[in-house]
Amino acid sequence: MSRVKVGVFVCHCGSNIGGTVDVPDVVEYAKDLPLVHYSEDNLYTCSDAGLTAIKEKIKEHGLNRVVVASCTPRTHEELFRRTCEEAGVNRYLFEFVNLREHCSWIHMNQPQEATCKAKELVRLGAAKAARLRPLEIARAQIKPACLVIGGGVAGLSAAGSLAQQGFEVHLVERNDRLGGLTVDLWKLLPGDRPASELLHTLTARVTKNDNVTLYLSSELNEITGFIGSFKATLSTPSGKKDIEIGTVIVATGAVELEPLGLYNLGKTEGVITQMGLEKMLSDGRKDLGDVVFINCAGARGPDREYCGRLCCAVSIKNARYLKEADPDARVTVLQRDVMAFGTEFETEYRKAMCAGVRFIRFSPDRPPTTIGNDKVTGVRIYNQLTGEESDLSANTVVLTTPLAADSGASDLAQMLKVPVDKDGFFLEAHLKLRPVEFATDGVFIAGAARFPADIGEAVAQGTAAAAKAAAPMFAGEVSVEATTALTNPRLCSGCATCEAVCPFGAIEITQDRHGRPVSEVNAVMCKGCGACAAACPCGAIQQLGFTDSQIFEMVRSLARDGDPSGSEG
Amino acid sequence: MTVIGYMKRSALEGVLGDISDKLEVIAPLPSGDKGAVELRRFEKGAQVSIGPVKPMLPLKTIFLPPVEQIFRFSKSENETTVTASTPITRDRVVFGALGCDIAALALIDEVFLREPVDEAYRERRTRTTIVALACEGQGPECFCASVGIDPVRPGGADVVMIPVKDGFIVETITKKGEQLGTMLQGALRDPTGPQKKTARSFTSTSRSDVDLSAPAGGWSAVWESEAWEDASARCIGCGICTVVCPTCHCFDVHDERHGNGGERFRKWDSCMAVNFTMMAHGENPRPQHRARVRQRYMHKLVYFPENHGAVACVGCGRCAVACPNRTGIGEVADRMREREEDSNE
Amino acid sequence: MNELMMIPLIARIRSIREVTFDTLMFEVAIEKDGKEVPFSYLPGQFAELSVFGVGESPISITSTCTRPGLVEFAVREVGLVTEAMHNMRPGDNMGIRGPLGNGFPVDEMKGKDILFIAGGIGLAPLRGLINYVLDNRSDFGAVDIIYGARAPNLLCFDWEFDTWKAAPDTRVHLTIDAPAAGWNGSVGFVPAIVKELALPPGNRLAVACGPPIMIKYVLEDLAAAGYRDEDVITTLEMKMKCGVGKCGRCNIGAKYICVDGPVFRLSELKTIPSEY
Amino acid sequence: MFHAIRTPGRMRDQLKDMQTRLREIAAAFLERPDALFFIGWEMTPDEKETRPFFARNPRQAQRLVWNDLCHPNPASYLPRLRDREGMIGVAVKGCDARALRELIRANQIERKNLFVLGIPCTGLVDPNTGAIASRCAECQYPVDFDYDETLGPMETPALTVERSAPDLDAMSLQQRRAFWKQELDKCIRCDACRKICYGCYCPECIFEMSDPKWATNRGDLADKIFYHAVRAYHLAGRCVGCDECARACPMGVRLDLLNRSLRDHAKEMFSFDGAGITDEKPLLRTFSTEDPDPFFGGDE
Repeated sequence: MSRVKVGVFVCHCGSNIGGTVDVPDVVEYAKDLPLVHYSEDNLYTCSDAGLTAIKEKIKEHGLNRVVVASCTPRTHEELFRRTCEEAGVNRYLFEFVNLREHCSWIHMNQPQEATCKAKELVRLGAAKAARLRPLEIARAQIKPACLVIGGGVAGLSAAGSLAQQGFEVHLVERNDRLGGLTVDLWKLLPGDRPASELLHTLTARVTKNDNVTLYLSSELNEITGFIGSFKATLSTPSGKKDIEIGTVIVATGAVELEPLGLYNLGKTEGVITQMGLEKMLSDGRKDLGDVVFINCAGARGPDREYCGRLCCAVSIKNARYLKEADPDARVTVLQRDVMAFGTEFETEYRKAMCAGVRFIRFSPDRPPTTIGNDKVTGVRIYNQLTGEESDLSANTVVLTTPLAADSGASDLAQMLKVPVDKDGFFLEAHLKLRPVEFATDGVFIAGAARFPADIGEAVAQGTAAAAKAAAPMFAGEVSVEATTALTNPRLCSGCATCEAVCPFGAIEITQDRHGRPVSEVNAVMCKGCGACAAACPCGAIQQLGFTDSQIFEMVRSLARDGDPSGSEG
Repeated sequence: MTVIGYMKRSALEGVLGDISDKLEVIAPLPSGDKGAVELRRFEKGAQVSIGPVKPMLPLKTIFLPPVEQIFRFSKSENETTVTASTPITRDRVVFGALGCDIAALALIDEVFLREPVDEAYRERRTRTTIVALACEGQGPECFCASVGIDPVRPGGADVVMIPVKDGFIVETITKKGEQLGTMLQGALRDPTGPQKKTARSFTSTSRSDVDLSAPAGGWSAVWESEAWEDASARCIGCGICTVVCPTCHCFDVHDERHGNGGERFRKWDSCMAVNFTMMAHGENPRPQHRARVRQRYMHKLVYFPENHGAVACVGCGRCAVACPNRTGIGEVADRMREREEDSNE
Repeated sequence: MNELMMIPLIARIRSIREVTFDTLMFEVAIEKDGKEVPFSYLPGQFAELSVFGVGESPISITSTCTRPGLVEFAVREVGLVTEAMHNMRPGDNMGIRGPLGNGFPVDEMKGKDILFIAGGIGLAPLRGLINYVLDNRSDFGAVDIIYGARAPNLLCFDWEFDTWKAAPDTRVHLTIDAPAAGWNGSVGFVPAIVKELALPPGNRLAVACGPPIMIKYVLEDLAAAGYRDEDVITTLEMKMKCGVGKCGRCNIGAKYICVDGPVFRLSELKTIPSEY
Repeated sequence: MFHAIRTPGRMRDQLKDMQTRLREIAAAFLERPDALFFIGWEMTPDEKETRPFFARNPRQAQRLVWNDLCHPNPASYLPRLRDREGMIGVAVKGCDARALRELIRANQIERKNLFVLGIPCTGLVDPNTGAIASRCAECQYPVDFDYDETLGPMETPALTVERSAPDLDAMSLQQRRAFWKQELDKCIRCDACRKICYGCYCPECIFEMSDPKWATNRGDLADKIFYHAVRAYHLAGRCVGCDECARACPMGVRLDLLNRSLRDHAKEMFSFDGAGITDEKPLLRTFSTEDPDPFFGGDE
């Protein structure tokens, strides 16, 4: 290796740093640091003049490590790395010292101390820089094919969108027909369009496009690999089928909760769920007599804390249909509060009330009870607003239950190495910033598999997931961060601690040539979070760019030279 | 050898106290709460534990400390100043040294006093007077008599103290011993006839039946032997045998930086350690546990005799006592010789 | 003898020359108490070089005792100490203890033809001997040098080759492991070249130094070609600390590489265990 | 051949019967063509203690013993034997079985290569004092393990032995610091504690590494404290309480107390119930947002 030559560039950041820290003093100090061959200050290192200076000094002094002490790596690290690269120095031989946010801004009133701290920070940065090693960015080819798991509304939207963009799509549906839960629905809000109409449109987009291979009555058995090159095995009616894809969209949907026993569901005739009602309506049955809807059935309680979100709208919709079909029937919705979000649902709520549907609020402390032994005859309700208890006659009681995670979701999650939340729904990478992605690259999420979603949301999310999946497939390759974890097989005991802690499923225990278990990091899947390096009991995993010896060099530099008396550190 | 008098046991601490004004005094002192004994610097007022318990760490610690600074250095601009460390500042006397340990020094001398001489070691050796305690055998593990050591008047001792009733008969052996003798004069009385007789007939119970001799066909015959597999099976490779062994002398060298200077020091090392032979580029010529176990015994029983003419074992038995599995060198030698099928040591 | 036994002298770096991408050659002057002192040694001896505060490493002397002046060490970066050395500049000081080890039996080699066989950095200890032989050319018979590396840019001391070739009755056979652009010389492993040249034993000594696997095959081939064990000389490597036979770790059997070696005749090696 | 010190006569006979069966079972195992050896215990030459014994054939199996002095943990030999082809028989008492369970979990040995004989232990005796060994006072076996055979039901014996050790929790911080300083200063860094520990299976200990250099090697008190503290933390949640470290220590450092206090804290703070007993992950390899964090001022 050629001799280490560190160059240090200290930025005034206008007056952001220079106003507090004595920058020229720091530059002078840096000149005497071990292996530092050049040091200068710039008004703005990030300006054209500053960047040009870095490049020129690299050439002039043969610098092979660059330290910039300036604002924050969040905004500027990439810029300086690129500058180094342009001057022929590997981008990972650059080290950022955060003088603005770690020093000048927070010590604005103590300029002397801030200058002292700035020197120490620069010293640590230079010490680490000296131990940096060049790293190579890995690139992964992306196969332009996507596996869509689930043929409900979200899955159909995603598959249709990708197929239209020309990508190969493998759509896997567990049931023998497409459409998911929507198949059993009657009419949809807003507009009272029959559900079958929408399904027809969505299905046609998929079935009429040659890019889509459809697997009905099929399930995903196994999947391995990472973004760009997943290998999946499907079990289909015609046997096992191996496919290779570049991306995966999870759109497995949810199931309607059937809380047997609750409000006598399953025990007393006439107590049904909303899906049961939808089926009846689809079959043309509307003679249900007096109907009482009980909302939040099985939701927002100790066992299941979440709100079903769409339940209120569903009960509003179906209550009105029933009332309109039989104006003499008494139709009542028992609710804890009505979540009719958006103007459309608010209008629907009004329409239902105008049609004569009664809405009565109850308290979870005194929930309604069904009356009737073999067949339901009524509901006893404590009206929270009036404070009165009364009995409502009912020939049918409809429980509005929330959508719940499919019991198969956790197996699928394990297979894909993606997380689920405590209710069993899949957990996206970030609620707001990355709503249709998983933390694992190349795997996306849409629809009710994530959380109860209505049809409109499922369509939107399916299309959004398709857009996200399309981006890397269009690019054809992804470059992956080089600061990944790396196992030293000589030090690895094969204990699999790393495999257990890796949030990205990037570590696998394989066998070395002697047949011993040894950990192997997949650099493409690794996000460089460092969890494995910290957890490894043997010190066998190093986080490139943050290796133990690099960190130690910083600590040693701090301990050794921090005390000017030179006493033992 | 000259008998110079009888010293009462009760006078010992007082005498050592007086001597400690002139010399650094090292003696077996109680250590910890379990009756252990340690060779340490004697300070006035301390109680000496001379007698039945063998110090766990042998006499070599006094001449080859577990950690020893070699030099300090300081750096300025383009200059590095190296200052050799001072091994000891005063002349010293060790009281109550045991025959096995003293004999071991002669073996270490072979290594450290040959060219190039280890100056620190030589200085400690020449400036230390050794007062032996005639040893009647301090445990069932003792077998110095088996390796030709006289535990009563061991070669290498300057003065010998032979236990008799309530005290010791003191004999001087060397010039250095005589000089020390003069410092003891105040505490000495003329010995009585029976005391002299006891001293003359003082014998050790040390076992003389431990056989460290080569197997039939010589040691080279067992180089590839399965017996090493057996010998290493239960050994956990902790190396405590090398720590407590009076003749083990391997060391490692380390540098430490402090500010603009630092130090180089050496530290006991053990051939049982995995990284003992690990090279910078990651290769280890002795990677197997079996090979390390073999190295240890071959060094004591074959290589050392080949290079220096004597087996590097003085029969102190410490290895068997300290070993978590109570395996001593004698047992291993037996197995190598017999190589009976039933072996497992 | 303190400078041998643990207390180093100062080796001041006068210049640094790049040998290969991972090997630098340091030319040093030896100083004691601030004054330059002579340093005499034999071909094949080594010294313990240290970076103060980092540690010591045994490094073979690659310069020639017949050419007074600076002492040269070729250092390949393999660990902490050598990494620290690679970060030094002219004017910096290392510590030095030496010369250590036995060196080549130059007097007994006189009057003989000599076949040098080296691979990679293994040329470093042989370079001193080769130059010694060439400086005393009339004392020795025919000289053949077989030297190989993985690639052309990994051949060490390439600036010497022309001088060596120009010496009387001296041949240099260079080889690299695999074909490379711009390389017109032999291609193949060193043992293959040894076989191909098939220099008969006769009055010839073979001196080999290189990676263990190369040595293994070379020794086999030489034996097959009829070389007697006492006419084959090689150097051994082992972890060392003190370099003077006291720290107890560089033994193979009863032999200590640091004091009984590093140079051994094959006939000696056959008397000690084949394992460490 | 048999040295029970405190074990009452009736139980002594029982132990002897178990020993006979142990030998029979080991001998039968060693008849198998794929058997390498059976690891158990034999008496030391002075017959005062036992030590591990690798029986290679049915005849050698007759040297195996089972009694209340069988302290060594045969399971700790298994990691270094994992490359051997063939079956290894191993006798384990409760604490050894806990270690074995952890070793299998950590891929250090494969269950399929082992023949495991479970021995219901009724408490070991300290050969120096004749009293029940301190580790047995808090023993938590029986341990759930898929033994190939056992010498009886793996039940918890009703040992009502008080901890005889100094009560560290009752000490002030200063007292505790003084206690540990004095205790750890006895250490001569021989590494016996590390080498005998079943859980120290790292291919290269960080204390042996030169790059990165985790620890200085000066051997002063600071180094000793660092070594033992790091080792104790490293084993927190993995230590099965076999106390082999304390037994192996030639200087009598109370390493059992150090590890025990970490086990106590693990239980107190994280309700972690000891390694090798459940399939719970090793304590320090999990993270839960509910973990107490008193150090940073979080909830106790």
